[in-house]
This record gives sequence, C-alpha cells and structure tokens, in this order.
Amino acid sequence: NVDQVEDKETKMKVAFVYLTNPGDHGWTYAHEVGRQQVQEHFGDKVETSYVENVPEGPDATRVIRELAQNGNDMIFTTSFGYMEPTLKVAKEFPNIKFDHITGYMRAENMATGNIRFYEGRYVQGVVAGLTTKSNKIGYVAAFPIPEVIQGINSFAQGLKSVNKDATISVVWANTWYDPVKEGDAAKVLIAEGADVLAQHTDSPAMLQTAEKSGVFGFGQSSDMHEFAPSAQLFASVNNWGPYYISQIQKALDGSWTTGEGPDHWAGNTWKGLSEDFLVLTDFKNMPSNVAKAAQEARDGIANGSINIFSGPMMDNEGNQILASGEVLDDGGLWAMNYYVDGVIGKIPN
Amino acid sequence: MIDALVLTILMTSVPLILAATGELVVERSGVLNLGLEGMMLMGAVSAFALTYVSGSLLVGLLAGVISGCLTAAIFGFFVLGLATNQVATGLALTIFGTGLSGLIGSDFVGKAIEGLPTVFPETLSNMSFIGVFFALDAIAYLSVFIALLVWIFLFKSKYGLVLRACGISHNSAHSLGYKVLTVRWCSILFGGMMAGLGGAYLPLMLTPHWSEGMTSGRGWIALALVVFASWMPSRIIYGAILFGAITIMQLAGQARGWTIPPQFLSSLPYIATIFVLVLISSKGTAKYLAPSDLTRPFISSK
Amino acid sequence: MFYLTPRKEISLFFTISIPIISILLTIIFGFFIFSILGYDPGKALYHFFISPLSRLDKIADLFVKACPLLIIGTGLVLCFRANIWNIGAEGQLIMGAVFSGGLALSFSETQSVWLLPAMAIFSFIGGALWALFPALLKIKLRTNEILVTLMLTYVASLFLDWLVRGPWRSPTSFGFPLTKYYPDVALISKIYFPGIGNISQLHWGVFIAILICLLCWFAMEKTVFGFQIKLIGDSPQALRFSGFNESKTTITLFIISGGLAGLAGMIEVSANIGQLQPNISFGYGFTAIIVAFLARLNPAAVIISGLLIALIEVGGDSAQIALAIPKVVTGVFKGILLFFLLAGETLTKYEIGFNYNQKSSLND
Amino acid sequence: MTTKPVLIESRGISKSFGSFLANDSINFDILEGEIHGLLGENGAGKSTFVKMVYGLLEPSNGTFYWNGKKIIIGSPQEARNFGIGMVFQHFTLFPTLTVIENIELALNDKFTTHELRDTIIKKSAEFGITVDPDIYIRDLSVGEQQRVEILRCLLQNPKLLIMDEPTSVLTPQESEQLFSVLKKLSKTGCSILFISHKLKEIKKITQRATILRGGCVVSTVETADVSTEQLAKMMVGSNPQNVKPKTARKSGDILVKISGLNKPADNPFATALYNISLNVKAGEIIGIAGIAGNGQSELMEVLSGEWRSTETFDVFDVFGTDIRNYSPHKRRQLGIGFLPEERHGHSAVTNMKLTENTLLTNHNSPLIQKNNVVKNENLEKLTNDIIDKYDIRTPFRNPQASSLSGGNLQKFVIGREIIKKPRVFFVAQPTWGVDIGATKFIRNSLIDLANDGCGIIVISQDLEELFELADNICVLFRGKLSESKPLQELTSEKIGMLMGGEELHSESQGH
Ligand SMILES: Nc1ncnc2c1ncn2[C@@H]1O[C@H](COP(=O)(O)OP(=O)(O)OP(=O)(O)O)[C@@H](O)[C@H]1O
Ligand SMILES: Nc1ncnc2c1ncn2[C@@H]1O[C@H](COP(=O)(O)OP(=O)(O)OP(=O)(O)O)[C@@H](O)[C@H]1O
Ligand SMILES: [Mg+2]
Ligand SMILES: [Mg+2]
Repeated sequence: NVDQVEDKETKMKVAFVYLTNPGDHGWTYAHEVGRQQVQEHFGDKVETSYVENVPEGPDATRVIRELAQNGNDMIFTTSFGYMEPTLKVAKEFPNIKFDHITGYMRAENMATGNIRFYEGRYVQGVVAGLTTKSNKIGYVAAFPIPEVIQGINSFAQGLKSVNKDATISVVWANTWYDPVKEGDAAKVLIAEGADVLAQHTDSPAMLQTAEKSGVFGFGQSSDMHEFAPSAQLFASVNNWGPYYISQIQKALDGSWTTGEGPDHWAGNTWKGLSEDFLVLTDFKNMPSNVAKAAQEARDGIANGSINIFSGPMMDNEGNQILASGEVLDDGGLWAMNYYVDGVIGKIPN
Repeated sequence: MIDALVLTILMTSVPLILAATGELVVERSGVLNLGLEGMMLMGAVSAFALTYVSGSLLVGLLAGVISGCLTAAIFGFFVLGLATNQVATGLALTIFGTGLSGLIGSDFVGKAIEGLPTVFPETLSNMSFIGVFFALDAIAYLSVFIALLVWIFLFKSKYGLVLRACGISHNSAHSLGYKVLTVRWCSILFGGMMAGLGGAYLPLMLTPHWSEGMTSGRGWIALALVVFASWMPSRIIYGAILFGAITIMQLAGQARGWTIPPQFLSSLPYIATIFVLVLISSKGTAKYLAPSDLTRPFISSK
Repeated sequence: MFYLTPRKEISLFFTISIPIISILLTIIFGFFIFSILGYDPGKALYHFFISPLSRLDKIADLFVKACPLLIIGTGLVLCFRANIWNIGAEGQLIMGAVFSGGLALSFSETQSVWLLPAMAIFSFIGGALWALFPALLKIKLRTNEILVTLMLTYVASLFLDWLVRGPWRSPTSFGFPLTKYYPDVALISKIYFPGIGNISQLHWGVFIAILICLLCWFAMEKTVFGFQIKLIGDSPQALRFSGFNESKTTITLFIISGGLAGLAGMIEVSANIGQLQPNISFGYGFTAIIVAFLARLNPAAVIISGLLIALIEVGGDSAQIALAIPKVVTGVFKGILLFFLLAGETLTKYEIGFNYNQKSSLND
Repeated sequence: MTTKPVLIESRGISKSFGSFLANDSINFDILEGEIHGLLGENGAGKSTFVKMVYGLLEPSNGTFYWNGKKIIIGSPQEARNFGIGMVFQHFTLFPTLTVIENIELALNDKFTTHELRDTIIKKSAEFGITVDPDIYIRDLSVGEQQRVEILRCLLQNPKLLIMDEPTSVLTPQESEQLFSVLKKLSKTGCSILFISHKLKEIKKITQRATILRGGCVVSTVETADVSTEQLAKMMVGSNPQNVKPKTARKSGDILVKISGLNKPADNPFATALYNISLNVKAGEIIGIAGIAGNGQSELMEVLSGEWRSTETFDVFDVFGTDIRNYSPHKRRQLGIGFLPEERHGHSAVTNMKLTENTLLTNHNSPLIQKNNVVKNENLEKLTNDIIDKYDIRTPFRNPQASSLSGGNLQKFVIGREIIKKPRVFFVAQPTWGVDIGATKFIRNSLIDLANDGCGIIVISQDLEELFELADNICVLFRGKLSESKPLQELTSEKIGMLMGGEELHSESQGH
C-alpha cells in the first residue's frame, strides 16, 4: 500500500475495461491499440492496465468498483453495456474520472465518447459501387441498433453516389462475434450473387471467405488485410488513441470536463474522419481511379464538403425522409429506423 | 447459385457429423459425454496451432484428433476410473476445455493459415447439379465414410455387437466376460478423436483462423443430433444436413429480403431439435433405441 | 489398475474432510499451473482465494455473486436427487426475468409495495412454465429432458433478445437494446445494517436465497416430500408402490426448479440491473449445475458450494486486475477444482483398492 | 458311480469381499456325466462359488483341477474354452437385441449370422427347446428367456453346465421338460452343477449334492441316501420350523369382491387381463397359481392401486367400499396390505436405509408423520419392532436394504406389512428365491394372519407353497383367471395343466 501512495503522487493510473479478450483484431483490439498509444505517448507519467472478458452486468459493477478502489484515477469502460455499471460506480467515487464509450449517459465525473463509424462506410459504399460487377452487395450485420443501421444507410448513400443500380442485401447474424456463422453468412451472400461484402460484426471470417471465393470486402474495426491480402479493399479502423490521449491530457491539465447540456446520444465527444478518430487503411486491390474516388470521398467527408445524409433522401419504401436541401442532424441519425433506398428488405422488429 | 448454397450446407454439417458420430459410439457403449463442446474446442485450437507452427495441415489434423482424444481421456479417467457422475463430469470437461483452449490459443488469435484444399479438380466440381458433391475437401468425404464405417462396425461386426451390449446391460456383458470398462474406454477415446476432428474442421476449413469459443454451441447441437438420429449412424448424416440446411437457409432467406426477426430464425435449429425429439419419442420404439444403461456407472468387482 | 468397492456406510469424517482435501489438491495443482504460466503462484492463489475474503465489502460481493447460484442450485438439487436432468435453468432464469420484467414495465408508474411480491410470483410462474414444457414432454412422451431443457435455453435467450431490441425497447434508449427502468418499488433494496449502513451491494435477495436453501434442506431431509424426491430418483416403481404419483412428482420438481430459477432471474435484475437488457444472466443456470453437484446434492451445502464457485469467479477477476492473469486461466482453474471435487465424491462413496496380481501367486 | 472320472475339482477355494469371507476353503469335485446339486441358505455363497468356476470372480485362494490338471479360469471366455457353460440366477440377456445376437455374444467361436441361425434351429430341435432366433428378447416371456439362456450354453457343447436356480421361474411342466433335457445331456457325458432351494428337485435329479453353510462345505452326500429333512437340517444347521397346520378357520364375511376386471396391456411387455372375478372371505387364503408373465404383475398392480381405472372394470369392493379409484395409500388407510413380487426397487429400495424402507408404506400414518414432517423417533422404533418381531438379521443397526440377504429382506418387507395387521392382504411370490428357513417363517406368518381373520390373496408359481397355504386355488393363464376351487379337489398335476393353458374351458365347464 505504501507503493501505491508513492505511485499516486508521481503517476496517473488509468484502467480500461474490455468486453472480450483483445486478441488481434476487432472491437476490443482497437481499444487495446489505443491503450498502447496512451502508454507510448505518456511514458512514465501514466500507468495503464486493463481487465478483459468482463460481462455487461453486475460483474462489471464489481470490477469497475475494484478498479476504483485500487487507486486508478481514470477508468475507460469500452462497451455500451457498461453504461449503467459505470454510472453506478461513478456516483460512489466522485474523485475518479470515468469515461464510457458509446453510451449516452453522463454524470459529474463520467464523460462519454464515440466515433462516427458510419463515415467510413460511406467511402466503402463508393468503392463497392465502383467495384461490383453483379451490382449485388452483401452486408453482414450484428444487431439492428441505430449504430449499425447508420452504417448500412451510409454505405447505401455512398453506393448510390456512384452506382444507381447496385443493391444491398443485409444478413443479420444476431451476434457480434461468431466466426463460423459470419463465414456462413458470407458464403450465403456470395452464393446469392454478391461480389462485394461489407460487415458490421467483429471477426475476420467474412473477409477470409471473400478471399477464398475471389470476391472483395472491407475490414472492420481494425486492419484485417493479413486475413485477406487480395480481398480487403480497405478497412475502417477505429482509432481510439487520439481520444484517449486527449482525455488523459485534459485530466492531467485539470481541464477535463464532461461537456455541456443534457445527456446526449452521442456523448460529449463524437468525432470521425476529420479528427482521425476513424482512419482508413490504404486503398488496395482496386484500380487507381477507384482509389482516387475513394480518397475524394474520404477527404470530402473529413472537410465537410460531403454531407452523407442530405436531401433528397428516400427510404426503401418510397417515403421521403429528407427534402432537397435538408440535412439530417445528429438526433435524426440516432432515430434511424428505416433503410434508405438501395437496401433490400425491412429492418426486423 | 443453388449449388453454392448446397455446398455451404454440406460444409456446415461436416463438423456435426464427425462429433455426433463419435458421441453416438460413446452413447451406444452406455456413456453420456456432455463435454463435446470442450473436446471440440481443444481439437480446434490444437489443429490450428500446429498447422500454423508446422505449416502442415496434416500435422494440424493429427493434433486435433490427438488432443480431442486426450481431453476425452480426462473424462474417461473420471467417469470410468472413478465412476463420477457423467452429467457433472461432462459439464466440467466443457468448462475446462473452453478455458484451456482459450489459454493455448491466446498466442494464435489473429494468425491466418491456408485452409484445406478440395479433393477433386475444378472440372468435376464445376459440373451442374452434381458438381457440388465434388467440391468438398477430404475431411468432408471422410466424415461420411466414418459414419458408414461406424454403421458397419456397430451392426455388422461382433465387436460392435459387444459395444452395443455394454450399453444395453453392462452387468450382463460383464457376466459374459466382456470388459465393459475397456469397451467404454475405447469408445470414449474414439468419441474424443471424432470431436477433435470435428473441432479441427472449424479453423482448418470453415473459417481459417482461431478465436476463443469458436464452436459457439455446435457441440450441443451435435449432442442433440445423436438423439435426433435415434442412435443410428445413417440418420446422423441426414440430421446434420438438415441442421445445416436450417442454419444456412435462415441466412439465405434474409439475403433475399425476408423480414422475420433474426432471433426467431436463429432459434429455428433449437426449435427443430425439440420438434424432432417429440416426433421420435412419440413413436413407441424410441425408448428401445436408447441404450438402457446410458449414464449408469459400472463398478466391476473381481 | 485400481478398482472400486462401494462403502457400506458413508462416514461423516469423509464427507467433511474430502472436499477440503480436494480444495487443497486444487491449490497445489494451481500452484504448479501458475508457476508454469509464469505468474507468482503465491500471489495468484492469494488473489483467487484470500483477497475476495479480505474485506467485509468484498465478502458481501461474494454473497451477491453467489445469490442466483444458491437459488438455482437448490432447485436443481431437488431435481437431480430425483434423477431429473433439468439443465435448462439458464432459460428458466431468463423467462422468470421476462415475466417479472413485463409486470414491472407495465406498472411503471405504480407506488404499490405489492409490485415486488407480485413480480416474485410472476417470475416463479415464468420459470416454472418454461420448465413445465419439458416436464410434460417427459411424462407424456418420455422425451429426453436434458436436450429439451437445453434447447429451450437458447430459445429463451433469443426471446429476451428480441423483446429488448424490439417491442420492449425503451423509447429513450436511442435504439439501444434496453427497456425502460423498473419503477423504484420494483427494485430490491440493499440491506441496511444499523450503525454500518450498506455493505457494498449486499441486498435482501441474498437473505432470501439462503432462506430458500435452508427451507429446501428441511424439505429434503425431514419431510415426506423429500422422501418422495429420493424415491423417484432411486426407484420410480417403489414410488408408485408407496402411493405417490410419479408424473405429479416429476412435474412438481420441474415447477419448483424452474420457478426458483425464474425467481433468481427476477432477483438478479431487480437487485442489480434495474431494467432488462440482452444479457441478464452470465451462465448462472449452467454454473448452478456444478454448484448442485459440488454440494453433493444437499440443499444446505449449496450455500457453501455456491460461495466457493463465486469465490473462484470473483477471485479470477481480482487476479486479473492485480496480476493480469487472463480470464481463461480462471476457466481452467475452475475445471480442475471441479474434477478434484468430483473425484473426492467417489472417495466418499467407494473404497479404492489396487490389484496386486493375484494370478501369479496361483501359478506356483 | 464313483468309478466315473473326476471332471473338476475344487481345492481350498476361498473368496473374500473386503473383510467378508463369502467362500471359505471349498473342497468338492464333480464327476463326468454327473448331475451335482449345490444347496445352501440365502447368502451361503453358492453364486459366489459358481462365478469363480465360470471365471467371473477371481478366487482369493485355492485351486481348480480340470481332468486332474491345475487350471486358472481367468475369464468367462477361458471358461467357455474349457467347456464350462453357465445359466445365471439373474439373466444375462440383452432385451433390445435379438435371440441370435444374444447367443452370438456368448459364443467364443465365430459364426456368420446365417450359420448361427441354422445351428440354433438344429440344436433347439435336438433338445426340444423352441425359440424364434430373430425375435427380440424383450418380447419373450420369462420362461422363454430362460430357454435362450440354456440354448446358448448348449451351443457351446459344454462339458460342465452350471445352472444357478434355473427352476424358480418355471412351471412344473417346464421344470419337467428342463429335467429331461438335463438328463439327456448328462447321458452324453456332460456334467451339470445344479443350484436350487427346492429340495425335492435336488433329490429328484441329482446324484450327489454339496451343502454350503456360511461359505463352508458342510458335506457332500449321495442324494439317494438322504431325506429332504436331513438335507434341510444340514443347510440350516438345525431343524427348520415346520409350516403350521391351518387351524380350521371359519370363513367369515366376504371382504373383497372383484368382478369384470379388464386391464388393457399398456406396453408390449405387458399382459392384458380379461374379465377376472374373485371373492375373498375373512380368514381365507386364495392362492393364484400361474407362471410368471401370465398377468401376475398386472393383477398385482390392480390390487395395489398402482394401476386404476373406473372404466374398464366393474367391481372392486373391499369392506363394501368401491376402491377402484383409490390410490395405494388410500387403500392402506382402509386396512389393505399388499406386496408385489419384486423386492429390489419395488417393495423395497435397496440403497435406502431400513428406516426409509419402513417409511415407504407408512408415510401417511399420523404416528410417523405430522404435517408432512417425519417423526424420526417413531419411525426408528417401528423399524426396530419389525426387526425384532420378524427376526431379521442385519449387519448393524439400520443398514441399507442392500446389505440384507434376500431372505432377510423378504422377511423385512413382509413383516413391515403384517405388523400393521391388515384386514386384507395381497401378496405375490412371497418366498421367491428365499431359503427354506425363511420360507417356513414367512408362510407361518401368513397363516397366523389368516387365522386372525385377514383375507389373503397369494399369487405364487410355487405349487408346494400354495398347497401349504391356500384354501382355494385358481390359475392365471394369459390374463384369464380360472374359477377358484377348494384345495381338496386339486392335484399338482391338474394345476400344472391349467398353468400350461390346457383344458381351461372343459375344466370350468365340468364344474
Ligand atoms: N426396434 C428396434 N429395437 C431394437 N433395436 C433395433 C430396432 N430397430 C433396429 N434396431 C437395431 O438397429 C440395427 C440397425 O437397424 P437399421 O438397419 O434399420 O438402421 P439404419 O440402417 O442405421 O437406419 P435407417 O433406418 O436410417 O436405415 C439393427 O440391426 C438392430 O440391432
Ligand atoms: N460383490 C460382492 N461384494 C460384497 N459382498 C458380496 C458380493 N457378492 C456377494 N457378496 C456377499 O457374499 C455372500 C454370498 O453371496 P452369494 O450370492 O454367493 O449367495 P447365494 O448362496 O448365491 O445366495 P442366494 O440363495 O440368495 O442366491 C452374501 O452375503 C453376499 O452379500
Ligand atoms: Mg437401414
Ligand atoms: Mg445366488
């Protein structure tokens, strides 16, 4: 305990709570990369640690509390399901800073952060539209929550911007991580004629299947080109490092806040391509004109010249969502419960 | 298009055929091994790790088979040697196997390997209609062959008769001089080898990488399949293909724009299992098909 | 090779000493495993076994973690004693939570203190109904309950998933899979100790769990009903001879174990979560099977075995936080503990003998 | 006789289970072509000894000589190679396998199914034992199952055939048939070791007999030279009780009235019952003869209330109350006692303690239970009363039922019912597999009960027993019950014929 007291004076202790084992790809891995960047950036000034495989429920409360009791100064909880547990513990430890990822509830000492994942998917749509020959795109999705639907619709907007004939078939895997099922879903989509695949699940199984069947796909959360050297067109990489570094820096400076206003769907930090919260890997396995179009789309989103959800926008049943000239605000993004034009089928439930 | 779907269905059913055939032999000898999931995971991780390290798929397959067998040996030691409760020991084996496979596999997460090749040249597999049956890998053919062999063994050979006899009445088999424990040891080890091979098929063929708990419940489905098949090897093949078809068709249906809640579609294989269980149990003969000494420990005295 | 001979009488000495020896062996075994994996074995074992017991609030956490295991575990003990293999408690737990949750959500404005008891009853009914289905199939068609209960678990969890992502999703959750909050009267409060206050999360559900274990123990050991349970497990024919109805007893046991699992689900949600979400149980239904066996199918011993399993789980997290021991190691460790305890059970029931080759002595 | 050469010789064979010595230095020999009896009380060690001869148990000490040569019989397979065959006391058949498959399992030699079928048909014709080779064992009656057991020994052309209580499940005719097979066999030079509790049989077919008591050989005798009483005395160590004569009982009122009883068969093993009618008067013992498998257990299920129906049968009145819909414990409350034939797992639970076995039929007595909570003291007292009163030998206080010998357990379950002084008592096979000492004791208890005015139905296939106990006898054959007749009008031949299904109609018409 004496050590701890000494440590406290010199070092800031930061802990991360992970839903799964970080592994080498996917959601938790991206956070782990962020943590390593933090460690590298601050060196001796900050000491980081993580706890993996923490289920989203009472266990999370216990683990977060134990981390708080163990003298951590700042705790990042990296899954939506940790929202309540984090809130609970945050109230018990007013002197410790909490930061919850992807949630919408805050407290005096609990901030929230998120990435505009959907921005990368617009670029994917552009590349897919220029790459597909069959005009059939397969999309393996986890659960019909707004974040995933935003992604599908954003992809569709990108797709339409370059190819009016292509359509998107969505398969709900009903899991974030089941490699065999994701692989099966990919096989089915290929069998149904899709020649470009996208995914909003976490394993590289879809890309591996694409590689084997000679079709193309996009990596998810982290770069997956090792699994599919000739099939991955590019990957949207969640880049948590800059966010974590800036939050910790603010805490060190004493300028850390939890933002203003009411609880917000987007948390008090919701950034994307413009701030490098989301980065795209090199455009590969595509002709240079496609890569160029992709780069333009990326830059357009980053500098604000492209607005992904701007009117006229129709849903896939022919109802008008946005009139010409209108743009969807963030609130509208979080209220999405429709597919835009170009996506086949209906959202379940 | 249909061909590709059929191929996917066939491949999905391979690990089920393998694991269920092994379990069928185990159950025919009178032992219920609920640790299928654990053995499959051990097979999967060993197969992947050794393929990755050695670069040889054959070494990987062997590793999968051997580690399935070794995991089963732990089970055998407890339920046969120490006559522990089979249900509890099987569950413990699943917990243990899941943990240990995760531990072994932690260094191999995110590594990629080259999957199994197909056996026949493309000219054959590109034929319409029957082409799919030539588009599979060696293990897929092997799985059907093993199921066939098991059928011949169980119903056409004296050893198979003895094995079944041990499952029906271990006391009678013992009185006639058969070594019940030896027979059960052999079947448990065989069951482990098959589960290991079935597990190995996942990272070697279905998705060539390793991840923790990648069987996601297939071991339990294989267990259900044995009852579904009413302990007949031939029916395991139809059953596995049926399960594969339900799994794949729910995905295909979605791809075609069906808007049924995915949760409902995901639950179809489980509901189908219950449905079939009900069907076979309402046929009066079902209870004669189940090995009557299943889960009863045998204590020999000499 | 060695062989087993049944003991004529199972002595109290063995019943008590053997689990202790099993745990000691696990510790020794664990010592080697941690050394091999490159962790300080002393520290690792400290975090697994001692640290969760080192402070009052941590002990309270242990009870909170064990709470659903105790309730489900005792129910399962009754079933397993009767040779009824209900391994679908996980699904029954979920249905209990769904039923009670449905009630809480439809009376979200109420202030009535009756809501909580009503929820308890609903959860019991929900779990019991989910168990009734396999029970009816078993008695009417002799369908194997192991598989039906297991399959229904998956169905239940997908059902809950559908509810919280679909019809029951809160309009204010921004599409995330969460229901509205339960009203305050639907929450189980923490135990307030005069002079101390709350001890961590220790809630009244824990008290109820222990009470249920003791009640079941009494029923099992001291009543005709308990006798009936033992009878059906040992010999259904004798049960009929004795004048009881096998089908009724079977159904009763399914209802009790399912209902208790359902109640555990309600307590877990009302005490710890406060709303429904896709995951409300983390394998409690399956872990409770192990708990039941570790307790040697004795409802009172479930209290101890449930706490022991909770200790390993909590200790696993604690070891991870302190020494970065990965979670999978906890699984391996738990598996080994189970194996040793199961082996221990054999030693209490059987004498182990060794074959010195007697044939050779006959030869000369 | 003594000129015959010795086939197998046992020298100092001992067997201990833990600290318990089941066989103590057994010496005796069996001659070629001889039928040798082996006698002894329950638990004397007969089965243990023959299991060692068959290689199933390993002797702790001692040696076997085969044709004068020292041998070790390591396994049943080796035993079969020597030419030793065995028919077990508890069948070793596999119900869900066919006759051929069952036989194949007991043969060391390899046959094709086809050859085997031919051999089976040939052998069964030769010995007059007919069975269909392709039928499942579960579809056979007990008698037929035993024929399969015997047939599969005969197929090995044995030099020594061991039979452990083979006649306990056979009709007199079937026994006769078996004896003629055995005689035929012994003429061909095959030796037979024959275990039975029925001394008359031993006297009838064996040349010599060895008597065991407490694991030791008491003596080996020429059976022609000794009387059954002498044999009995050697077995028990003292003169066994004789069965009491029935006092001239006044038949009282009709206590039990059954008529138009029909019971459908609810599974393929079961026998349906057809139009059964039966009355029992106070103080009367009705004997129901018949071979097991002709509806005895079904009849017992109806009597005990384990099976009940108001639709398929007309009358079942006891003491004037319609009890068709009464559950077993409601029947007990009325003062009816009943005891099915199977002790292991039916009338007793072997791995439960004796107190719990007492609770089995006393759980609704207010003495034993209040508000569902068991009064342990009273339960223990009742158990001890039964133990004392019925002279039950237990290894220690309140052991598990499984540690009692068969005879003692049977005395216990009978005592448990009789001590309640039922006014009506239904019992099946009260002395099945029980040694003579206990047999006499049990029969006397039943007679005492009847003398006190209880109406009793005894279902038994042991005619000697029925002749000792019953006032009136009827026969159950294929689910039909013949009219009951006073004992005086019957002979064992007549009953035997009825048991075999012959002349059921002409007999009842002639009456
Ligand atoms: N009703 C039954 N009771 C007991 N055993 C049976 C029964 N039916 C079949 N068997 C056993 O199963 C064995 C194989 O039967 P069968 O050839 O019908 O099975 P199969 O060919 O594997 O299945 P399928 O019905 O799919 O053709 C038989 O030799 C027999 O031992
Ligand atoms: N495997 C065993 N372990 C312990 N004790 C045993 C075992 N087998 C038999 N015994 C005991 O040995 C004694 C002799 O049993 P055995 O079966 O040889 O008697 P038996 O003469 O055949 O009796 P019965 O007439 O009832 O068939 C009995 O007291 C029995 O309880
Ligand atoms: Mg067939
Ligand atoms: Mg015997």
